[in-house]
Amino acid sequence: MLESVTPTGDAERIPSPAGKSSVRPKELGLKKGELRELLRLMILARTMDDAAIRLQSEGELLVYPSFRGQEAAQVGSAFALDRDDFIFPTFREFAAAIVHGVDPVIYLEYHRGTWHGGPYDPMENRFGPICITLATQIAHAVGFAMGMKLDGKPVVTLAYFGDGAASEGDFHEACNFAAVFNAPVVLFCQNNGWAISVPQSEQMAAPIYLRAQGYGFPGVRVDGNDVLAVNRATKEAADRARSGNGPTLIEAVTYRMAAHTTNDDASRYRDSREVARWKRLDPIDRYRKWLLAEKIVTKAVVAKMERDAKRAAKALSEGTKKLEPPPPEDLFEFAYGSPPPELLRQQKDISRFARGRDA
Amino acid sequence: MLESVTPTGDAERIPSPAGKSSVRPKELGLKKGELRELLRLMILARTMDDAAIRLQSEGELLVYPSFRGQEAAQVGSAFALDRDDFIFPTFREFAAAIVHGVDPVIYLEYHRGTWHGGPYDPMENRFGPICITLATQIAHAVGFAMGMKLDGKPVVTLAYFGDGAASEGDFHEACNFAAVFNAPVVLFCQNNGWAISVPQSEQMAAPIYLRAQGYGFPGVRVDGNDVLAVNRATKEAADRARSGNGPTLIEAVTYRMAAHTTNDDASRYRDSREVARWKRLDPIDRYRKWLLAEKIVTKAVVAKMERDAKRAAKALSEGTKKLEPPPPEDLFEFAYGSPPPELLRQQKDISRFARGRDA
Amino acid sequence: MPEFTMSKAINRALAHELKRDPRMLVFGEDVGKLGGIFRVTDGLQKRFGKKRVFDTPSAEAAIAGSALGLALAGWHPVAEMQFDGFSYPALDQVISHVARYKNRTKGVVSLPLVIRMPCGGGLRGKEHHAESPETYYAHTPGLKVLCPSGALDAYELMQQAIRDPDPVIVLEPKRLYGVAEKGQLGKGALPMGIARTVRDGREATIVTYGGMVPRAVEAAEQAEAQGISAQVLDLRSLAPLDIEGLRDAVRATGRAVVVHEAPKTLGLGAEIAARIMEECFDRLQTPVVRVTGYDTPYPPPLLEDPWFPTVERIADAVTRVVRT
Amino acid sequence: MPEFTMSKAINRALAHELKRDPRMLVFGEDVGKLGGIFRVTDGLQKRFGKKRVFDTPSAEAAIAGSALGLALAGWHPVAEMQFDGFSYPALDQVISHVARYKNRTKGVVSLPLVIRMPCGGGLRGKEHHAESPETYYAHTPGLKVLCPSGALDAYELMQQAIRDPDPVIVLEPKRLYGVAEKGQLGKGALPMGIARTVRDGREATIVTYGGMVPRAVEAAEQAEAQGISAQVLDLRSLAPLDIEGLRDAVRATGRAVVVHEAPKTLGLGAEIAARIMEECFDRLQTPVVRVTGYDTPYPPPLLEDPWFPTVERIADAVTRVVRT
Ligand SMILES: Cc1ncc(C[n+]2csc(CCOP(=O)(O)OP(=O)(O)O)c2C)c(N)n1
Ligand SMILES: Cc1ncc(C[n+]2csc(CCOP(=O)(O)OP(=O)(O)O)c2C)c(N)n1
Ligand SMILES: [Mg+2]
Ligand SMILES: [Mg+2]
Repeated sequence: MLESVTPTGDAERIPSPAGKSSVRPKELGLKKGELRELLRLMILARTMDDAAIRLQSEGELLVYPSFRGQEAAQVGSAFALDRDDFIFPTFREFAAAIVHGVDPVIYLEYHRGTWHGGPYDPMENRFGPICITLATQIAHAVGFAMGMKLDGKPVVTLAYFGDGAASEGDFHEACNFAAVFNAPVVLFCQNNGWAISVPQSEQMAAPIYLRAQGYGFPGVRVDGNDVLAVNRATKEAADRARSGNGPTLIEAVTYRMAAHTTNDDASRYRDSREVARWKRLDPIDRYRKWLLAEKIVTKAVVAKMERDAKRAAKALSEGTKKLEPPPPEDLFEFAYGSPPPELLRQQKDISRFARGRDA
Repeated sequence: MLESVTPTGDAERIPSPAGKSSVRPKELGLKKGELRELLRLMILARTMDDAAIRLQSEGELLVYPSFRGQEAAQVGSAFALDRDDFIFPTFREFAAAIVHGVDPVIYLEYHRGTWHGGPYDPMENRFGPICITLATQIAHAVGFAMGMKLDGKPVVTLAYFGDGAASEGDFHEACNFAAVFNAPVVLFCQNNGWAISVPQSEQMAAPIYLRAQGYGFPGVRVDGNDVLAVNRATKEAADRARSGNGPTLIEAVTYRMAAHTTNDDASRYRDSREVARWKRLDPIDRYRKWLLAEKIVTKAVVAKMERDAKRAAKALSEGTKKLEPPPPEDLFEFAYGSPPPELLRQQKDISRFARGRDA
Repeated sequence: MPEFTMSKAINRALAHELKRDPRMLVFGEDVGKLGGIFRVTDGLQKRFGKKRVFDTPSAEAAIAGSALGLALAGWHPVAEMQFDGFSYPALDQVISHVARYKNRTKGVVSLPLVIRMPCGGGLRGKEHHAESPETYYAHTPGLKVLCPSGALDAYELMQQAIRDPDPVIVLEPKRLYGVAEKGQLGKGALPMGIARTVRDGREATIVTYGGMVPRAVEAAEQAEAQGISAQVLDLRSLAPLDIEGLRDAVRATGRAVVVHEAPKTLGLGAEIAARIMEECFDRLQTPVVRVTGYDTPYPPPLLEDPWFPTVERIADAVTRVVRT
Repeated sequence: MPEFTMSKAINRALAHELKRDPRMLVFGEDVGKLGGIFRVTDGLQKRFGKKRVFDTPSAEAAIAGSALGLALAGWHPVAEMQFDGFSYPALDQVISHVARYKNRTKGVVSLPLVIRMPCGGGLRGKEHHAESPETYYAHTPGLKVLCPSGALDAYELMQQAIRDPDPVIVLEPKRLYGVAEKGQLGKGALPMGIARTVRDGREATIVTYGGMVPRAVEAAEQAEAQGISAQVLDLRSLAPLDIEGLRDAVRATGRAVVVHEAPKTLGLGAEIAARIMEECFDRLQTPVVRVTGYDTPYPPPLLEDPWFPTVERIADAVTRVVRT
């Protein structure tokens, strides 16, 4: 057991920031349709993100954490999984949720405040509830992966977390469990440079992927704005997990283009030049340019993707606006398998006041 | 900030198991008196440990966690510190406590059950209270070290912890704090191969010292049964800390020769052959042989050390047997700066019953 | 008539359920070869294999968190926290996730899992080894909390906990682990959530649970010697509370003493006293008296005797509520 | 007359103490440049420097644990937990160490440190952002727990907490952060640990604290309109409780309603109700009524209004205790 694997070096970049590449598409093991699908999903994701931001500004969502800038990291990784693979997200994985098939309107229940972060069926969707408390979901993912291994099921579990979350004790305990139980899990860190207002340099003194070595499994760092690099690294990690070779830590280096949430004022703590610099590394621009250069898509195809995304975003807006909180009596329905007598009494109490007011 | 230091390779051994060495004493930077003192302290420590085990078997201590086999790790490291340096121990650092000057009788109050693990003055003794909850003391040490740094005081803080403790989330959070705040702290892991009944191979999948790299400070592994290697590594780490170069993780590979505590039955989970193998690597035997071979001590000197140690152990036994719990009213004296009125009422209540019984 | 210590009875319950339910898992620190500090899991690994009964690294948050994940994966985890005082590193996972996952998912996901741990004093345990953490758990909506008072009931409660669809915390009074009870395991079960009258009495009700039940009975016997008839009610379930059972008992006697090991302030006794007032005000002859651990940190082992409720303190309280 | 929001008032208190006490430190997640999510630490880093006001990694156990170490080193830490619900990962450090270090060392070591955090609902906070964790803290011997109910008192309590020799948890009701109060900061302080009569009344006492105080006053006004005279008592200190103040208040009115945001079972109201019974039994006309959050996990934001005690629910309870 006492052996560790050296991490594969520095960030790999397949399409360069300028949209060029020395890699032939074929070498990537992705069909042209899949290469196009990645672009479509990134465009869709960003459009949905924009729609959510708009919904928030219109007062239709309470607060919303944009993933702008992280489309390649989320789409590239989620796209590498099979339908049955299970994702444990944080609060910023709306893009991954869309890729994995979660109903985006129900997903937004959380941000609208009509329910907590898991009213979609997590089991059916193979997508855990939105997880707020940093790093705690990693242990859930590892436990789930342990379960899949016990069952001998060829299912991969992927946990998303941020650079900030990697400072929590739960990160460590879960990584070590993953190593000790050789759990088929992918530990996917989106290092977007910030934990709210705290830059990476004040959160840690070494790159996150290096920690893997201390646990005894591979750690890789990828250019998180390179959808193909992310996809390849995730696929490799998923294959490793599926074939019984245990966990992999992936550090996808990306950038949080927006403020922490729509409530946050990032100008208080970061320089707009840093944001501008990263804007030039925009993951969608880069990838689209490369696909166009490689003649894998035409401008017309891209235009259609954008139109379709807008349509989906419109549906999202309309659907979201229709979301209503359930009656307050429902608060007593889901805490236990069946509500104990005291809870039923309390349910009557809330009802008395709620109905009284309504009447 | 984003750079990590490669750990210095595998366990160093200065005196080989057979008691030979290719190292000349001079190269070690220790005076002959100090080399002798290390032996004296190890002999003293073991004799005190034996006395404590005996006290427990006589019913004078409730339970006692022997450090047998770990004398080199504890003595070598504690001896590397200055008097003003501050140690945060676990529950197994009786040897380190002795080296650092804690009154051994008062130390045993904890194991006798007359008080919790800190009735000696931790500030005066520069030795924190006995800490039971695994890994939690590391954050205390890091905080203390942050404080010393803020004060610009040339004080080193050393936290002891075990291989088992290294699995706790608190280990991780504290290590990362140490790195981020460049705290003058030595993180000293006594890897004795076991967390109660769980062997190292089931606790982790990579060596502990490798984790340092992921935090961005040096990690070294030393032969924990080699008092000189331990001493040298600790001195280097302390110098590094004292000169503003931050934390070091030391993994001292040693072995818990006794059961986890006097209550534990190690035969349930480990092979006596493993214990026998490590007995041949006994840290005191090795070092004594080497000192004799190098003519740094004579047999007579060793015999005197043993006699003196026995005398100290006798004093320990006698002193410990005299320890009495304070009157129950004292339970209300130390919870707060001054007991709130309700606590005074409760104090009267306990008094009523205690005195009633006494009378 | 066979005889079982509580640790043996719980061991039997775990074995019985492991056999019945092939999805059940037992894990935690030292539960495998060692069989747990109190031997509650003794022999289980040998009998059911390392796949289903296994040791973990010392990492309580991950024990609780991975139990949650395993439950999602359709396994049925029964996780051990080695001691009450070492369950605190897992509190965040328990409060923030285990207790709420079902609610968060609008009832879609159930978490049939058990977290069991020794609790309370009585064995001269050192700091962190003699905690009574019930308030932390019982105050947390979404959890059920059980606490047996003897071997036979421990067997039943453990089985019920394992078969329950919700996360259940089982607190095992360590002072009772070695106490033997005569009887058949698995006979005459009371349903989960129902308090049990351990001893009948007319003038006062001693409400208690877990390790204090035998002591309450002893105190009731002492009281009887002085001509006072005291009932003893064993709550068994600390969350949810059997409010009806509590009400019926205290309405009948009109006087109550609540006994527990945890500190007084916001100990379970606070809730019980408040409930008794709410439910029995018109019948209450005297205020409910709480006999509890004191509001200090847990005492050093050699001072635990006067710190935890003694038979004497309980009997004194019973006399007071009846005679004043 | 100047006017201060509660967040501004606490900010002023922190600044005042940072200036007075050169050993004081302020740290936590995002307390530096950002000035905290609620801007409570706004400008402090700029004014007092990065050495004394600094951000930490997201690691609550290490925040609490390093605060302890810094206090041992003679510094005076005022650490922030970003939200109530994110204080749970630090519970082990707080329960096992912060609360007990003094006792463990037989009184030799004092830990003058403050852990402050927002608490409660009212801002449509999402899961984990609207917790009322007071029971977890107030049940833990060795801690003091304060909770202000307005800007001026928050200023005082924060100063007192910082100057106290013991570890103090300060819970800052986030629904009051933005509420302004007129007055001078630092005038007319009540000592720590003393409850305050916010409103006089003869027929019933509403016992409450923090974010529910303004609501209780409103309910008392509504009751007055119906001819009921209700007193409002603001506890200010949740641990230790001002039992004398509580007793005097309720003995005078003979009726009590307890109000808080936390769930009912083992919420602070349980202790208050139990104490009232113990101290005022002979004067109590009716059982104490608890108006609290319900025993469910915290509600989704858009359902928080009916879940937390409303003015209507409080007024209804006041009417009930007086009219029945
Ligand atoms: C345990 C815990 N502590 C604190 C917070 C408050 N918080 C919310 S997001 C955040 C920063 C997270 O940074 P990162 O993990 O990098 O994710 P990102 O927001 O960048 O996606 C913090 C501190 C939390 N959610 N959970
Ligand atoms: C937080 C916590 N969990 C569990 C325990 C119970 N426990 C006591 S010692 C121990 C094993 C510790 O192993 P290690 O850190 O290697 O120290 P060693 O006993 O070998 O010196 C465990 C699990 C504890 N003390 N604290
Ligand atoms: Mg981030
Ligand atoms: Mg060990």
